[in-house]
Amino acid sequence: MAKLIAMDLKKTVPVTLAFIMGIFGAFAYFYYTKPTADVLANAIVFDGVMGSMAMGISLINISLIHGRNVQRKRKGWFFSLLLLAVMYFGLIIGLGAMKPFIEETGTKVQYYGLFDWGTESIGYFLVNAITNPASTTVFSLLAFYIASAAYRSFRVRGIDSAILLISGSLVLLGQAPIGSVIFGPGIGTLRTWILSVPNMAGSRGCQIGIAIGAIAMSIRVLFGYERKPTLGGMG
Amino acid sequence: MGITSILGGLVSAEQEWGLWKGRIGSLVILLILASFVIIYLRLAKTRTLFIRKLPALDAVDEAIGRATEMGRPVSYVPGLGGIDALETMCGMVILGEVATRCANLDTKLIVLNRNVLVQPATAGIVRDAYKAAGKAEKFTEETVRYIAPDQFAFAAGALGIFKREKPAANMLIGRFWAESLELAEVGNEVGAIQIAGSSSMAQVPFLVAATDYCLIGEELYAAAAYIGHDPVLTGSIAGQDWGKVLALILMVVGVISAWVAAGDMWLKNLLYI
Amino acid sequence: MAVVEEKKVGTWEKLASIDRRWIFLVSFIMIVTPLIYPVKLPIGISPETAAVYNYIENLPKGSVVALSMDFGSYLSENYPQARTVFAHALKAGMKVILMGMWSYGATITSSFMIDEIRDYAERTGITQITSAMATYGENYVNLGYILQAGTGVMQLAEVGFYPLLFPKDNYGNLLETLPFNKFGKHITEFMAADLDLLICFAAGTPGIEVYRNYWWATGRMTHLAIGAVGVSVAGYYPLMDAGIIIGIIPSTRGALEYDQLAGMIGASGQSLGAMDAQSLQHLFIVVLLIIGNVGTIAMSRRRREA
Amino acid sequence: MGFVEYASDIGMALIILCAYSFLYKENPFYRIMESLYVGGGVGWGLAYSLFRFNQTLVPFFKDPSSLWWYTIAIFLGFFWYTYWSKKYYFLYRIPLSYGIGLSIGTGLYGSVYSTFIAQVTATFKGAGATPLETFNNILITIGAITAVLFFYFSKEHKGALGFASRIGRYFILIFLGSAFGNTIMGRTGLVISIVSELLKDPQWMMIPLVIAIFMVVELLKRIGYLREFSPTIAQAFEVPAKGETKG
Repeated sequence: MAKLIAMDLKKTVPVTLAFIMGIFGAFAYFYYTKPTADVLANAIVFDGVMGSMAMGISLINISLIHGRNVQRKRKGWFFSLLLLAVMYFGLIIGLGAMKPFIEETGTKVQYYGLFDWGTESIGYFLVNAITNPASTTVFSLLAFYIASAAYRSFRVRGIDSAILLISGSLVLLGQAPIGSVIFGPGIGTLRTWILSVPNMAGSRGCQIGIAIGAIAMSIRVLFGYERKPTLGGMG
Repeated sequence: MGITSILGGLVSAEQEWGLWKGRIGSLVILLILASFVIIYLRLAKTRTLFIRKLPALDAVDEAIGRATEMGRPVSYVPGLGGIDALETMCGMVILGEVATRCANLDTKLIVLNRNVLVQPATAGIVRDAYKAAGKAEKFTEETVRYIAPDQFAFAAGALGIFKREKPAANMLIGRFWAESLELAEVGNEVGAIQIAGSSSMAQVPFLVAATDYCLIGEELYAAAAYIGHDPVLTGSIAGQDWGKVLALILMVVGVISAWVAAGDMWLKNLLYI
Repeated sequence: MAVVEEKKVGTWEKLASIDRRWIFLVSFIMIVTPLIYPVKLPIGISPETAAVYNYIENLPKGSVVALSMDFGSYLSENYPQARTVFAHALKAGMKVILMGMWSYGATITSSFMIDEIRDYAERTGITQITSAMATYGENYVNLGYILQAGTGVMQLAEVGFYPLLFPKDNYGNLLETLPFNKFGKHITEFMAADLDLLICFAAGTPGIEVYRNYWWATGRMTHLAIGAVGVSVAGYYPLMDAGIIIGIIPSTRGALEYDQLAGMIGASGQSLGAMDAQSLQHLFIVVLLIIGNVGTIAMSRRRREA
Repeated sequence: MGFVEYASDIGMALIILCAYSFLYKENPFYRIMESLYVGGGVGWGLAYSLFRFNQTLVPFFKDPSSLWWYTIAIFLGFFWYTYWSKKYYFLYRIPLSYGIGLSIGTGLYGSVYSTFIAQVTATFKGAGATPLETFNNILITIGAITAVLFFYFSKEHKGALGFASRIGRYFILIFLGSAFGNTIMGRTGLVISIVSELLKDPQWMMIPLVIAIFMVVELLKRIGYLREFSPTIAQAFEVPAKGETKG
């Protein structure tokens, strides 16, 4: 009872709130009553609205970190200045890019500004010259890193690495058309067999393990044994 | 009509009240699994339970020690998942321990975040760890950095920081997507000991290939309980093992009945009532 | 490169530790050359792709096929799959709904996909598609972005498409003004159960697991298929084996297979030259694996001799 | 082709080449791309999420009476920003715990039904139609059971458990290997789509231009002319100061 009396906002309320929402969420999924089902639907939308309110944290955090870099002229302050400039410029442009940009070429590329400042064309440049190509290119770096990772780590040092190498190479050869050109169509069916039998069994074993681990972790967090995520136990 | 008229808002499809049809089997299984974990949480208070070593966790101390000797930073990425993903929670729990050890050894720690909500949470954890170790002044805004919300903007920023700061130990623990291989490969390029942990099964193959130690799937959840060396939490891992025993019993019984009575899927129907 | 001072490092040992940047350079050459001089190697059909194709072929005319565009601006794997399936569904006389949980894929990519398929159909003279696409909202509709992935999909099953989730389509037309219907039942009365097949072109999260948890698990709608990115193909076989999905279209190769199945080469927008580049890069990686292992064996033998 | 499209094609080519320069080594051109990308992404992304957020509030604006609790959600939403205040920093744990609790609660059913039960029942396979199918079913059963045992924690992996977990490890290794082999196509496809974009008309001119600039900079660095020309650029390009020689 003493613990309950000393309940203060810092420690116990977060853990209790997580517990209540957890039990309610689980209950509504197993025992159907009209009110609980409706309240759950609303609770999820409530969580969505509340969660999306936090979008400003990215702007503030980046402004703080890079602002201090510029202020103290740390190494590479020029790049932080460039980042801040483009960020605020992109924000203002984005807010005003209401109308879809390309009407005549048919591809109605729709932009969604809150206001109509007519900045669609700059918005088009920002998206199609900077963010899209950059994200696709950084993504495509993986093709090179996959080659160097395969070269570096698929070295036969025992049975384990031999299995990794053989299954990887067979699936790899079965996937590319050149594989069936060299080894005949058999490699394609071998790839499908590897994927649908041994691979499937191994993946199934892991998924069952993950489900059990996830439930155990959920119980530990909901019942307050694991306090770090809800920061309930921290000072 | 009851609560919803007061609360208003969305209205879900009408259905017959009572236990949801088709989910009773799941409820029973969930209660069994949950009770295993709770029983062992209580049991661990009195009895010490044996849990096998997780090599990746023993490597954490070794990695931080190496970073301290070489005077290079430790970098930590608690995954790119949201604040409500269980893997991110494991990443935050393990970060708490890593931050405490870094604070005690005066090693520079860099935490890179992608999720808007994980940033304040991880900053809170690291700040409290530094405060607990009496090194509150060592915690600056450089310690826990928010890079970018977009997946590959984060990857671009993180790769640049790895190359510039050259960490001696790099930990990638949490929910990852395609960028996991880039982070691991560049981490290796700058010569860091790398410890990874994720249950995103699409990325585990790359983390296993490119890093030195990797917690696979359920090992991540066990590690979150094991790393604090808190006997109660470590005990609950034994509860997870009983969950596996349940899965094995169901599978064995199901397979035998499938062999014996080919058509009759009584156990499957039982689980799906 | 690790140079062993006293012993001259044999050429074999050098094979074990080639500098990354040579690998990057050769990879780049392997990928670029076939794009300029294509060889056009043939492709085999995998059963998972054929399962999706046959499922649509066997659906009665006028059934509703939904394409969930759950990918971003990376148009190399899911987008070719979506294009070829969209073209085939229209050619097979199905009614197609475009929507998605990823904002870029559902709103922007779906818009220019429609235009590209219309141009493709006119160029190659596939009359079924050109007539199906004559009036917008008749045989296909683009509903755009599902705001909250989890809640939205749940509402599609529990509450329905209209009015909460899709008051308007992707272009702002009010849903009730569109002629889209399934054997007389107007789209405004649609629930998830009215869809005959949903193909989720998933690049990651949110993806097929949302439809599995809120549609398949609740029994509201169980005809799901997936257009998968290469990395997650291996993980979807257990779903197919457990009957959660009826088929998988694996990566870019799946899109080209689907082109051949539907007899519409180029519908996916991918050329066979791209597949040659894939073949060369795959071959180069196998060569790398061999070189790496030869180097390691040589080093261990030299260590045993020393 | 309008001016904006032409400019964005050129810009795209420059951004792509700057990003690929990272493969050679981390250099200021890459950092420029990084700053433009992160800055543009956050700024534009925030404008876009504000629009999305405005759309989620549309039902609320339509009939505030029935969705009155939106106001509480927005009010609690401001608690996220108390993270910076010294006194009230704990307030942001309220929306945090609400989100975590709800997501765990609603996720429990999914983990049990769609993963645990679905995968366990999927292994209930006996004799198949063809001998191959029967063999496959046996292999899947053995593989799934031993793979689960691989994750056993409360006993040392020795004896029978050791043997079973080793078999399980082999199955998991096949899963890891085949997932790796499967992914190469997807990633290579990305490079193909970028390179074919780069080889198009206005963009390809940037390739020789950027390579030439790279060589000139490297040359200048080698002969140390850059330091006299302007210290800030030298610092940006991390040119070593007079005395210090960079490793």
